[in-house]
Amino acid sequence: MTPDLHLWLIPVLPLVGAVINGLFGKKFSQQTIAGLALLFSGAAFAVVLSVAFRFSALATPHTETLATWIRAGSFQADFAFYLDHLSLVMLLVVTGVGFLIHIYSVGYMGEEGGFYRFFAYLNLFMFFMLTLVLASNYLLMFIGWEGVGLASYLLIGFWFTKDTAAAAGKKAFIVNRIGDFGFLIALFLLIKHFGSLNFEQVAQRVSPLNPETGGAGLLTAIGLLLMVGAAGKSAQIPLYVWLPDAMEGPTPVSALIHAATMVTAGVYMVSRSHLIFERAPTALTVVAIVGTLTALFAATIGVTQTDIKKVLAYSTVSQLGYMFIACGVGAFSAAIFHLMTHAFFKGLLFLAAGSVIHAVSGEQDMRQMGGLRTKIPWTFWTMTVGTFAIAGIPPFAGFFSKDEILWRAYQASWVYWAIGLFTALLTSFYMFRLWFLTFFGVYRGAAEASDEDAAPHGHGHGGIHESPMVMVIPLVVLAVLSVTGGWIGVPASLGGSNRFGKFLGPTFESTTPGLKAGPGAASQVAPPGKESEQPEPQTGGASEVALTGISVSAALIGFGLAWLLYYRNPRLPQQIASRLGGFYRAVVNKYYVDELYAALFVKPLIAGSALILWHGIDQDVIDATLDNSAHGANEVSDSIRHMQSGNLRSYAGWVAAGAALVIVYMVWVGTR
Amino acid sequence: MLHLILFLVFGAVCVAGAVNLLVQRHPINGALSLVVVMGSLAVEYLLLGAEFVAAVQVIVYAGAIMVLFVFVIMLLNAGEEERTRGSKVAMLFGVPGMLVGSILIGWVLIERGSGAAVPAGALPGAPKVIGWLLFHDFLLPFEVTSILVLIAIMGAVVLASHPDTDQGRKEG
Amino acid sequence: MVPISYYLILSGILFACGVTGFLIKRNIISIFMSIELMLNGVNLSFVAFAAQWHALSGQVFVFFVMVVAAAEAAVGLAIIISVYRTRETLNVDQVDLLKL
Amino acid sequence: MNISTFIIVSVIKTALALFVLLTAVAYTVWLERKVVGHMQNRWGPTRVGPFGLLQPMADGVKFLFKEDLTPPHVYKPLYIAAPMIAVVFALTSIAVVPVGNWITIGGLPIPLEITDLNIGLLIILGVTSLGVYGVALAGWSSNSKYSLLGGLRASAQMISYEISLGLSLVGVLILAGSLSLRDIVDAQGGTFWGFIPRWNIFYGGQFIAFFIYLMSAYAETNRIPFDLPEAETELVAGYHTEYSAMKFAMFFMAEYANMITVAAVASLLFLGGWHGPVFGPPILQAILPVFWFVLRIFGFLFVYIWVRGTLPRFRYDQLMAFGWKFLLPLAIANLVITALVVAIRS
Repeated sequence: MTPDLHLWLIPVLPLVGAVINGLFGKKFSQQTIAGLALLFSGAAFAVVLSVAFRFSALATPHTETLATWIRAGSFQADFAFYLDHLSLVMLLVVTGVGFLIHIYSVGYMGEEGGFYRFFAYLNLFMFFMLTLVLASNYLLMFIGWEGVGLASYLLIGFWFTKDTAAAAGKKAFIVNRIGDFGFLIALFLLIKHFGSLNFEQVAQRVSPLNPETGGAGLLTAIGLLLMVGAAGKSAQIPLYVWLPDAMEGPTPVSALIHAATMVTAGVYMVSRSHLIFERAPTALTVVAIVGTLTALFAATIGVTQTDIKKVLAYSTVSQLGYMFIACGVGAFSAAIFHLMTHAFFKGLLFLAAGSVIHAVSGEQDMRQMGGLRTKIPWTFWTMTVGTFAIAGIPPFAGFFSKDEILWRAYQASWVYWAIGLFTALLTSFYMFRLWFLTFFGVYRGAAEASDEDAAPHGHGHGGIHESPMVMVIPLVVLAVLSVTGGWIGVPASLGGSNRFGKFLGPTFESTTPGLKAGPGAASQVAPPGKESEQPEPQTGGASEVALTGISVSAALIGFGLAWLLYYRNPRLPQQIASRLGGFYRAVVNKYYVDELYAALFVKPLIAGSALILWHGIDQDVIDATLDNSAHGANEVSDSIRHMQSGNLRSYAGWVAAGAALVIVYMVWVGTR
Repeated sequence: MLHLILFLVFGAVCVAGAVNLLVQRHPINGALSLVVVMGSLAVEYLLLGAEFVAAVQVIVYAGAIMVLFVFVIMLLNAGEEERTRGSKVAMLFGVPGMLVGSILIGWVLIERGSGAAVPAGALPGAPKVIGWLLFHDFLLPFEVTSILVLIAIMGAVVLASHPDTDQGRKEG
Repeated sequence: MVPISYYLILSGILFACGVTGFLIKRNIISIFMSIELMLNGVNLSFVAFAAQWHALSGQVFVFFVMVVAAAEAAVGLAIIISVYRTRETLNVDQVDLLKL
Repeated sequence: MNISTFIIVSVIKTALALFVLLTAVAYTVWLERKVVGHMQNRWGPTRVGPFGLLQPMADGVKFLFKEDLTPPHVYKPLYIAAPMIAVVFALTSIAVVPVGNWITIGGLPIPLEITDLNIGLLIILGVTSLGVYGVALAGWSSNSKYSLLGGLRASAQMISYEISLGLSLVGVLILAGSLSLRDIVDAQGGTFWGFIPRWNIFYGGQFIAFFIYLMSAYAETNRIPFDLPEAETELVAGYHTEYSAMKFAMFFMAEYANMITVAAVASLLFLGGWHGPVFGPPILQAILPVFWFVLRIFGFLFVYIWVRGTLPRFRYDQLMAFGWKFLLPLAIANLVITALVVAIRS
């Protein structure tokens, strides 16, 4: 076994930071708080790096058991950490991006109240996320799973005095509950049928099973339930509704939790249990379909949004949809690849957006911006990089990952590919729309005029200004990553060798060769020999290149449209909108999904609980019981309280009488 | 024979003292009759061979506790007690209950009581033996009672000390 | 030779007198003395049983009873004194504020 | 011996003891007046008989024939009972005091005491502790503030000092390992280092205990410097202010009888009882121990009187503080040390 890696340090360090800041932060100065938070998150990052450098020398997967947590009969769950290629990648992403965003937050939250609260929550989130990633069994994973939910709730509702923020926090939490419910049931099924939640043991017991080609089965059920959980956490249809609202939180939070790390937990979980999915084609199909629909759906909404963060939120949802497409076609490494790149450029985009908002004093409506290109050059350029990356323009990171996903989707079924492609077009369109609206044209905002505008962020110093260095540096770093991040996964067809895919190979190669057909089986059109994780150049290299060209052109078309509509003649959008009419309104209103849910679930639930639980059970049963018993006791004691006359001799009389009774009883018993 | 006579005589004295305690209205007479009861009880102990208990009975009960009572009676200058009728319960339930209980017990003692007789000094409770028991078998209870006494002393001092001046505390 | 039951009956009588005193006495000090009387009756039965079963522990118990009685007397009399200070009376029928 | 002879012997001894004791009481009074007189450059009683030796008789006669007046408003039964209680307990306590070894009269071995209990010392303590009732009741029943104050003082003081008195004796008891006065005296027989008599005051390291006992005894018997209960200057005559004639005489007798008892106990427990050089014909050998014993008692009484003639009176709170805060801790310390020594030695 490998010498002690001290994996436990990785989650515990942020926890320490969280505890210190959370308990004593009130007293500290901002420098102290920021210093502590950075120190501990940075330390975690450092540990991860050291692990990463020694990784090649390690015997993986490497398990580090700290303590036995639950032992019930044959079932056992430990506090154990599990390190393999997948979790290493996740660790790097989480700690790296997390650390950068910590730095960014120091500048961004500078003028906010509850500075210590923010960083305590942030570190807490890091702790739970790392636990989630490092867990060696589903149960510990679930702890982290719930924990990040909690942290996101706390951070979304960070400005808890704002009703919308509080409501958004609650919404996120509740919607996640639904997903967690599915996840939990899946865990129960696992315990029931495999008697363990440990990844390795589950793997051992699953691998011998054959894929359930013939419709549904146990694994399918588990897979679907896991997917429900993933959908909840990763904002997939039908549970995506919380994510856009989550933008009520501070922008760094949106960047870290709701773009880079937490929302990808679902993807991670699905890939982590790929063995189960590979053996449940139906579930895989569902995953793929859900992903596809979500991608398209969110993208269309994103086109019409005007709030800069909302746009990014919907693009996040749609990108997550991409990842699920990848999972659904069995291209888990591709999913993780996209996850990583997405973490980079989406984190970058959010931070940049935050910097923009910072610059225009809290304004979030793109229609109030424009022409910022010259005023905030750093932000502009980094944002540009991010936009190109997400739009999938080579050689930026997004291009490679998205391209690989599309390619694998095409292998699975041209339907996925087509929709994905259209989504890519939409993506580049609305991203460039955002880009143009924000940075080009003339400034349409009011921040210049009035120096004191109490925007929700309340950056009192009016005037458009570039963000401080502490915010810019993370932007630059992430920008660099967004450019270069993709290069580790250059597909063979483009003269690269998909190193990333190879790296993740050991984790994702199916334990029994015969099961390579998993993804193929997912879609009945599996062409033979396309199942291995890395796309082989000799087969379909040409077609892959062709597809790449098509996707790139799609991105360019999107760019062109955006240029046409929002730079060349900005009148056009209105006319188109009016032309589209009802459909446009529906899209603007996010297809009325929230209203639909409210009508379908929320209102009936509230009404029902008010009627049955509140009035029926709580008032008429529980309260009534208590009240009546208390009332009865009151009356009884009121009648017999006169026994307590306060007269000593009366008490003595009672005692003597009682003693006499006892004596009589004893004598009666004794002489019987 | 002598034994029985002594028992009867001092038993009679005992009962007389006890009854006197009941009928006397002045607490000091009650106290004195109680002292008589205790003294004659000491003799009963002697008859039972518990000479050490007898001596301690005289020293502690008659010599210390009752002196304390007399002292308090003198201090508060307690007069005749007035027969207020404060409690009907005591008369309605207490006294009958007491009568029933004692009659029953007496009946049991007479009917079912073992006729076992004790010769005079049957069980010499010599101080040595008692001390041995007290400091070996009953060491823990002994220490606990010592703590109890300590607490009692402090409580008495605090209670009886004048609330306004600190004089009482100094006295203790 | 005196049968044990005689001693027991004597102690019973004493105890009964004590109870009666507690019931009929008004003066708090007299009530207190009735308690002492009860304790003495119990002591007598202790010693008598010790003689019957040839177990000295009975006599040892008497000592504990005495210690407790002494402590009780000390504290109780202190309480009586403070009660007298505040209420100017020793009649329990007039010290009955502790009620609903 | 059979029961009848036992009764006869007991009765004889009781009568003898009572006679001796009362005489001793009377002549202790005479002795006190003489000694104090000489200390104060007076003669003391000289008229009645040689050296006023018949003075006690005169006093007795006077007490007997004086008018016995009972003030109004006294609580009569107790007013009458109090002096009797006092004197009875004072005289009773002498019953268990051995004045010498066994002697044989007509082949009948007789212990020189009324009865020999193996808890004699406890009996003495108990009886003396009962003596306080006389004083207290007298003070209370005579329904006068001087008497009441005197009675209160007396009872409080006696209770307080009884503790240190008893504790001072425990050391001796540990050394002797018995409660029987006879055994305690026997334990003090012989000498050590060849010449020093093996008395507890010298040998057992009970020197401190002896002085604790001395002071406590003074307090117990309400003698100067602890005679607060009858402090003439403050409370006319303390608890017996309202008494006159024979009742008063009873208190007087009780006080001196107590003094003698205390002195006897002191000599038994600390001064080696009746041990001393015994020689001469058998009759002399029978008498000598008693003589030595009486001699010790006499010496002790002389110290009593000497102190009275010398020391002033304490203040009452000083008295209490002295008893509780000095004597009691000292006695406890002495007890602990003795116990340790004995435990180590054995």
